[in-house]
Amino acid sequence: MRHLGKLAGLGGAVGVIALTLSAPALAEEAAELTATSSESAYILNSLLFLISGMVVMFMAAGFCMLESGLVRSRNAATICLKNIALYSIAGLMYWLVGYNLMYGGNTPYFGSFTFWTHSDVDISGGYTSGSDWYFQMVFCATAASIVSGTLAERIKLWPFLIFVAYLTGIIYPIQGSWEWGGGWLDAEWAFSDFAGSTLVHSTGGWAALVGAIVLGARTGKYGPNGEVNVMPGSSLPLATLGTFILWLGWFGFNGGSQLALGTAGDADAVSRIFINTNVAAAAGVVSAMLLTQILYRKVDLTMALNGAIAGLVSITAEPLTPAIPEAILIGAVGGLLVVIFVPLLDKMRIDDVVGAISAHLVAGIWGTMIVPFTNGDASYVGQAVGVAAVGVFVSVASLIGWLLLKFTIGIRVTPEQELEGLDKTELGLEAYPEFSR
Amino acid sequence: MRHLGKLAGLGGAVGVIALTLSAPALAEEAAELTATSSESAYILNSLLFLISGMVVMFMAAGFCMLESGLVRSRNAATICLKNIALYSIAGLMYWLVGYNLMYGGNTPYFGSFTFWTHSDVDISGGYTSGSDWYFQMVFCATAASIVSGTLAERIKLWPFLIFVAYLTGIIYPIQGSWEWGGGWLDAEWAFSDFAGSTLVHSTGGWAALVGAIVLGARTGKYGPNGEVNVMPGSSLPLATLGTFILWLGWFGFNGGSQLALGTAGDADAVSRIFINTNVAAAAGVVSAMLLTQILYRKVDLTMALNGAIAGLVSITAEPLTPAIPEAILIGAVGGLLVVIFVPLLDKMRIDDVVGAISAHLVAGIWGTMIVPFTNGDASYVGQAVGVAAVGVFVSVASLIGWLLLKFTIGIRVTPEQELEGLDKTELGLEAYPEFSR
Amino acid sequence: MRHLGKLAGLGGAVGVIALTLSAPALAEEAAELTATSSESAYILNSLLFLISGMVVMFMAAGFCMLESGLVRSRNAATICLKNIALYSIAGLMYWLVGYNLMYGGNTPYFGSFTFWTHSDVDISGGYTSGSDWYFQMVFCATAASIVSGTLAERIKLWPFLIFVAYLTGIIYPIQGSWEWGGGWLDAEWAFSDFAGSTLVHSTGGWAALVGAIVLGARTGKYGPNGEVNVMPGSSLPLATLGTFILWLGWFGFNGGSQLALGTAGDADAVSRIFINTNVAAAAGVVSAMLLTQILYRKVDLTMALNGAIAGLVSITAEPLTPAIPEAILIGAVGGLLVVIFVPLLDKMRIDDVVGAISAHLVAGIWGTMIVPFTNGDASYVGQAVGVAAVGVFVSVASLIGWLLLKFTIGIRVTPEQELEGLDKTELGLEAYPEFSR
Amino acid sequence: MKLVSAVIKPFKLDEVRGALQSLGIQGLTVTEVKGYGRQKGHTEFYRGNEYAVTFLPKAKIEVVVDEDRVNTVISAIQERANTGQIGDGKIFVCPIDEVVRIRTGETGRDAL
Amino acid sequence: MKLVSAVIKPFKLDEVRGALQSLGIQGLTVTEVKGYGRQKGHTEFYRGNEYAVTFLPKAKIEVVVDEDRVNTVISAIQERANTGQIGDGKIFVCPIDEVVRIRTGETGRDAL
Amino acid sequence: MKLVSAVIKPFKLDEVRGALQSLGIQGLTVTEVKGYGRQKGHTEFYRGNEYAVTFLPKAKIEVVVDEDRVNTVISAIQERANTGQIGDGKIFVCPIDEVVRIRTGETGRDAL
Ligand SMILES: Nc1ncnc2c1ncn2[C@@H]1O[C@H](COP(=O)(O)OP(=O)(O)O)[C@@H](O)[C@H]1O
Ligand SMILES: Nc1ncnc2c1ncn2[C@@H]1O[C@H](COP(=O)(O)OP(=O)(O)O)[C@@H](O)[C@H]1O
Ligand SMILES: Nc1ncnc2c1ncn2[C@@H]1O[C@H](COP(=O)(O)OP(=O)(O)O)[C@@H](O)[C@H]1O
Repeated sequence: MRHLGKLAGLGGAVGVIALTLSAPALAEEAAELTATSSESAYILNSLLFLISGMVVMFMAAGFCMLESGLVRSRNAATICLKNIALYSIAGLMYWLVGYNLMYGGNTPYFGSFTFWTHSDVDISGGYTSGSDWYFQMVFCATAASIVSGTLAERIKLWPFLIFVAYLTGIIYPIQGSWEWGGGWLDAEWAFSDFAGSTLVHSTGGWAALVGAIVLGARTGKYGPNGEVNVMPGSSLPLATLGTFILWLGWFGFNGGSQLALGTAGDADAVSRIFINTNVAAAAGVVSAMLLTQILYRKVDLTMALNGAIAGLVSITAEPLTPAIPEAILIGAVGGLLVVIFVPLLDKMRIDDVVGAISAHLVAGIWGTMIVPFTNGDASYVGQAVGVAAVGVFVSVASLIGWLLLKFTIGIRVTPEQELEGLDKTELGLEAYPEFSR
Repeated sequence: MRHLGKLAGLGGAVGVIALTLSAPALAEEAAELTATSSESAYILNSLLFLISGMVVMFMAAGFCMLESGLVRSRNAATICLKNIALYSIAGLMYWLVGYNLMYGGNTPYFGSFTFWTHSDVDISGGYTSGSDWYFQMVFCATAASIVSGTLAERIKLWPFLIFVAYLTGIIYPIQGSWEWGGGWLDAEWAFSDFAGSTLVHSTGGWAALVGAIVLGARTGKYGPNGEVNVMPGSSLPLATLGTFILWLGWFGFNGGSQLALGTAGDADAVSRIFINTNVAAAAGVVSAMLLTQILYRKVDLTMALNGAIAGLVSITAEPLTPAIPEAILIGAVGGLLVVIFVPLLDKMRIDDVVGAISAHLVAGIWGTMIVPFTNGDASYVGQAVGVAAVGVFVSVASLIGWLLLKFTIGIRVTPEQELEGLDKTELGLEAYPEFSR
Repeated sequence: MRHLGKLAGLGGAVGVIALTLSAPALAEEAAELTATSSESAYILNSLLFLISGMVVMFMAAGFCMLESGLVRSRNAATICLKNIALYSIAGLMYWLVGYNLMYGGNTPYFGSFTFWTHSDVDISGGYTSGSDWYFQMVFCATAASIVSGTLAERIKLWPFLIFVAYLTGIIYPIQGSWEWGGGWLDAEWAFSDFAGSTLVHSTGGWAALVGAIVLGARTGKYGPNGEVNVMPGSSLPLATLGTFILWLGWFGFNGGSQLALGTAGDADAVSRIFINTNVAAAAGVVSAMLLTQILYRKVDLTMALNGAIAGLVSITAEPLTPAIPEAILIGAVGGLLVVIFVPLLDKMRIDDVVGAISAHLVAGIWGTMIVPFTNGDASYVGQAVGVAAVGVFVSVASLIGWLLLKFTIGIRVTPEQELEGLDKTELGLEAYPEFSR
Repeated sequence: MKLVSAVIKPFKLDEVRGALQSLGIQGLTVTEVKGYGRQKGHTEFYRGNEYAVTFLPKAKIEVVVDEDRVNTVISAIQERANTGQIGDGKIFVCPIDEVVRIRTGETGRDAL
Repeated sequence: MKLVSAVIKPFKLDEVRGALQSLGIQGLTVTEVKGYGRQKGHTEFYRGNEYAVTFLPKAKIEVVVDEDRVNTVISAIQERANTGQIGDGKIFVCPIDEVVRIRTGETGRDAL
Repeated sequence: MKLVSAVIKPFKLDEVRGALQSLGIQGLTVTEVKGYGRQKGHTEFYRGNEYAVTFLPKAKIEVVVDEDRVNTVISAIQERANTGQIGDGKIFVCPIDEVVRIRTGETGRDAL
């Protein structure tokens, strides 16, 4: 039997409880002994942040594999470099200015322009300051990861990285302060975004969208008569691996956003979040598969992968309150959205190499707007205000950034460099020197 | 020094114990304070499930990489799709019907046909209901992963996925209810299968074996005069990565099956399980390497990988009671079995693309039968009854499923499609469009 | 708001503390209730080891991917086999003799030649003996992983594995006993190496360096007139994945080396370690990128990857005491060192296929020597003694091992085998049979 | 001497090689190529966009033989590579002035 | 009949194929090759070591045509593959004695 | 003009290219091919099954030269590609009617 306690085993939870409760001298006055001590809660809360942060950090590898699998081999090394560099830069910028700008709490609109330092141990704070910083940092890096995929195969390395520094040091923290930092969106609109469908994923998505428009499509992607030329990804197994890594990381992304593991209630909440996260992703895969089968008579693996991500993004705004069938529904719609929006963006000649705009921005909006369906504390108006406010701010701020870069150092390689591939022209090497053509 | 407590450090376990014990007013009556509170145990038990569940979930990526590395490139995208789809379907089916059919406990032979819902927080239950569900779900998905590898390169996508739904919703839960659900195998035979050598791995293996027989071998695999044509896997580095991921996941698979982390005894048990799991896998690698060196004068990497898995499967039925040398022995035999059975199955013209039948079914039987050697609570007869009962049930149930599919929608692509590869004919794309031939 | 407690939520750390403290009858005498019980600390300490050990174990996959991406495709399967075999052998040897030789504590110079066994549960010991063993074992395996990359593409399989057994069973434990085992380096010199810049990384690096000298460079690597022929790695995406996995694992490597999570202070220390580890790696990436851009007008992805590792190795000797900017500095210097030393070694005709000597040995020395800068308990002299002692011992012991192997069974394949690739000649298969040339 | 080049469907390669071998042909060289011809690649969908597969994978066999064996070789290839389906490929024959075996320096017939 | 072989820059392939198609060419075969020529590969740095890229990726188009179309085909290729930059490649013409269509056994002109 | 094609062992490629270069050959084209010949691939085991490696990797060098240089080129290749071991490969010479340099339209000798 594998379930109802291990009374005869080497010891186990149920056994211990029995033992504790049956200790006669302590039975009544030690009732409180059954609760977690505040120091244990402090440790467990911090541990939740650290473990969750680790798997969210690993999402950087997931994005890297997804993107290097979906670009052509001639650009695969460059996208790898961008991914490891952006994760590095995000981590440094978020220390230098990002965290305190987001959580420094001076004004309802932004925090303070100071670098972050550890606080002393204070058990009443609930967790170590460092575990919190670490967890917040990996979220910031995620927003940047989203941008790299969309703009792949044509953007110059250094301008892209400068934008990443701006995004992770300034844009992301400012809009984050409005809600998670306790600013105006939180105070005035009761905007609700549990783990960041809007604050992380749409933010990345808006920055990517504006970047894609300013940068333009890859040379040859769109023909003069509206043709869309297909540029298949170089390694779908790597793209699949990347998606699995993202899925794994999302348990930390959403589960860790409960922010606490110090009570039974928190443990229960984290468990619910894990399950909703998983079924939403599963539903996104299945719905994307079914829709591509219906539309094209074949199942498109890359759409199934995007469907998983869209399902995950959809549930991220509220992974706790939905009942399981509700989470399935929310994720499934995410999967459908991605199948519809990927070709739609192509029709609009917005060239998104990996489908990040559809999976992160569109599904992020959907996930945020559907929160009131399962969470009575949120309102549709409040959600719409949040989506719009973040959308406008991030778009405008990104536009300024992209245009400044475009008209100073330039953001785009030449068409010849594009044809030869960024690996050779930007890095002087090849991702697969023995195989690629 | 890195070992015996950090008395002078920033604090540490030993220091705290000293402090607690020296607090005079509480020294005697608070003796119980040294024990974990029931709420902490509840949280820690749930945490064990959640963390273990995460790494077991990641095993889906491991299977995906192993299999996509061992198929030819023309079928690599299809196997990726199958893997992400089966994990998705397993997660949905196990909610819809699987869990309650396994643990619903109505009869000794199966549970109830209802979908699962969370229970309220109940500290005396030992862990959150959701953490348990999540942990059980990823086990169910593992059973399905085993099947996809064996049947790769020739099975149609949708019939395969329908079988997965049947396997994860019906077959796996019913046989699981007999033992882990507290049914007849548990009650009458004291059958012992700690983490599922039989219940998970052999179940997947039987379903795969019957599927392989019904489906037939890949076109061209076996020549008319008994020749076995070799169809080398397309990417051994990916196959190796997959094996490492599986190995990692197995710590959660076996360690989490202790089901509790709320007492010192549980922590000790989980530690023992980790170590036995690791040495069994290591021994499987080494024994498979040595045997291939002796038999073929060369070491076959793919056999070493299968040896690791076989070692892991072998120890899964009882990872707690063996002493380390016993665990090494158990794993080493698993590694030998795989080297013997892979070509044997080929002689029998049973075409198992990735060696899953040898590594999961054969080693699973071995691991289950050897339990009484180290665990006095199990008997050889009881183990044999369990192995046989599960074998017969899963085989017959699978056979019915496969035959129904075969004679309705068909399960096999045409030989032309096989030659062209399932990626092009089933998905309309290529896994490696720039490289593959 | 996502930060300051969730007072209105499903429960949370702060809420619980309030609740506990407000229980009137217990308010004063139960003040101690706010501390973690000794059993909980025992569990949490063990859990830290187990979780950290898992991600450090996964570093074996990281090394495998890094190395298989940096060798040519004709040797990729062989390096995969070496990596899974060396992890297996290390795990077995460390049980058979390594652990007790390191921590058996008989003399200041080495422990006892006995195999390791579990101890009974003893809460005052601070953690389960098994969790400690597991954690120490994966460190030992890491040292061996470092060697395989340097010597790739020309060393014979079995002699390499024999050396691994010697390294992990004898060399590593003996030098480890001097410091972590509480031997003479610890007692007499207050040598400080928190997580093993010297004890693990330099040890691997010295063994690799001596091996590279004894073995000689790959055929054709160095021309007669001092030319260095470039042999580009076969798959930079896999190399990048490997680096990300190593980065992930390093949180366990350094974080787990706190050795305890049972107090608030430990939780804080682990959090600090995570952050310092991350910023050092990030700084290593950025500094390596900037220096290659300056020196070569292009950014070399492989150097950025090595930069990450060098940053990580640099901070490993002391990941706790540095303030964040100090950690950034330490990591950044690591990144620069690798960019300087990789071509320098080539000038010296020391052929290190993956840059392991620069990233692990050079950066390991740097990291160890800089400890006193942030940690007042260490002295520059003590550090130098440690670095030198370990360097001399490991080099001499390795030299003896390599020479013995060289003059008995031989360590090097023939030039013809090298040209054809070790995959075909040593394993009789190909890593990428459908693609490689 | 003549060089017989045949562009065939890749999965026919082993069969054709076997047939030539049994004719006593001692050597041949194979290249993986992409063919464009009457056999049209289908249109596919990738991420919602239709595209035409214009080039199809083919194998090119090159075998240098004595004049008098050209016809046997052509027939053997034609027989074995034939599936009756469009796209089976072509055989081209072109003149060869000289052949040298690198190892020995033999030329002409002896070099084959 | 003649075999026209052209070694061109890979990204010109689709344009050249289109041009030949509009001339009514029904088939052609493409091979990925590496070229060494006047167009020197640059020197690069890899892990701090300079190295010369000697071979550059090229595509080889082979098309067998009737004698009377050789010139049109050459002009079409030359026009489309031309970027005016060194390394644009070469066209070679060599005689073909015989052509066979595998599927039908047709020979000569009909086989094209 | 003539086309000299040589099928050689891949690891000899750089040496042969160097030799041709020092003869003043300005360009050549290389293809990766698989060869079947007297040099038999060994039998191997994969997952416990024996199999014969029939095709071995080779490199094909193609160089078009003036008639009067054919012999020098052949000797250079033969000298450098020779290891004395079976499987060293073959050199074939075939006639070329015309050569065009795509960039300039030059033909004949000037196009080389
Ligand atoms: N004129 C040609 N020159 C060179 N190769 C050709 C020519 N025509 C056809 N081919 C090759 O032969 C293959 C088969 O030709 P195709 O027209 O599709 O069918 P079939 O051989 O049945 O007529 C093509 O894919 C191409 O590789
Ligand atoms: N003599 C030759 N024989 C065979 N191929 C050649 C020859 N000369 C050039 N090539 C091929 O043509 C390509 C272009 O030649 P190159 O000299 O670089 O520029 P261009 O064509 O502008 O003169 C080379 O990369 C090579 O593949
Ligand atoms: N008749 C032939 N036509 C085309 N290629 C050939 C022919 N004979 C041999 N080759 C090529 O030459 C290579 C070497 O030939 P082989 O018979 O193995 O050795 P050797 O060149 O020493 O006689 C073969 O692998 C094949 O690629």
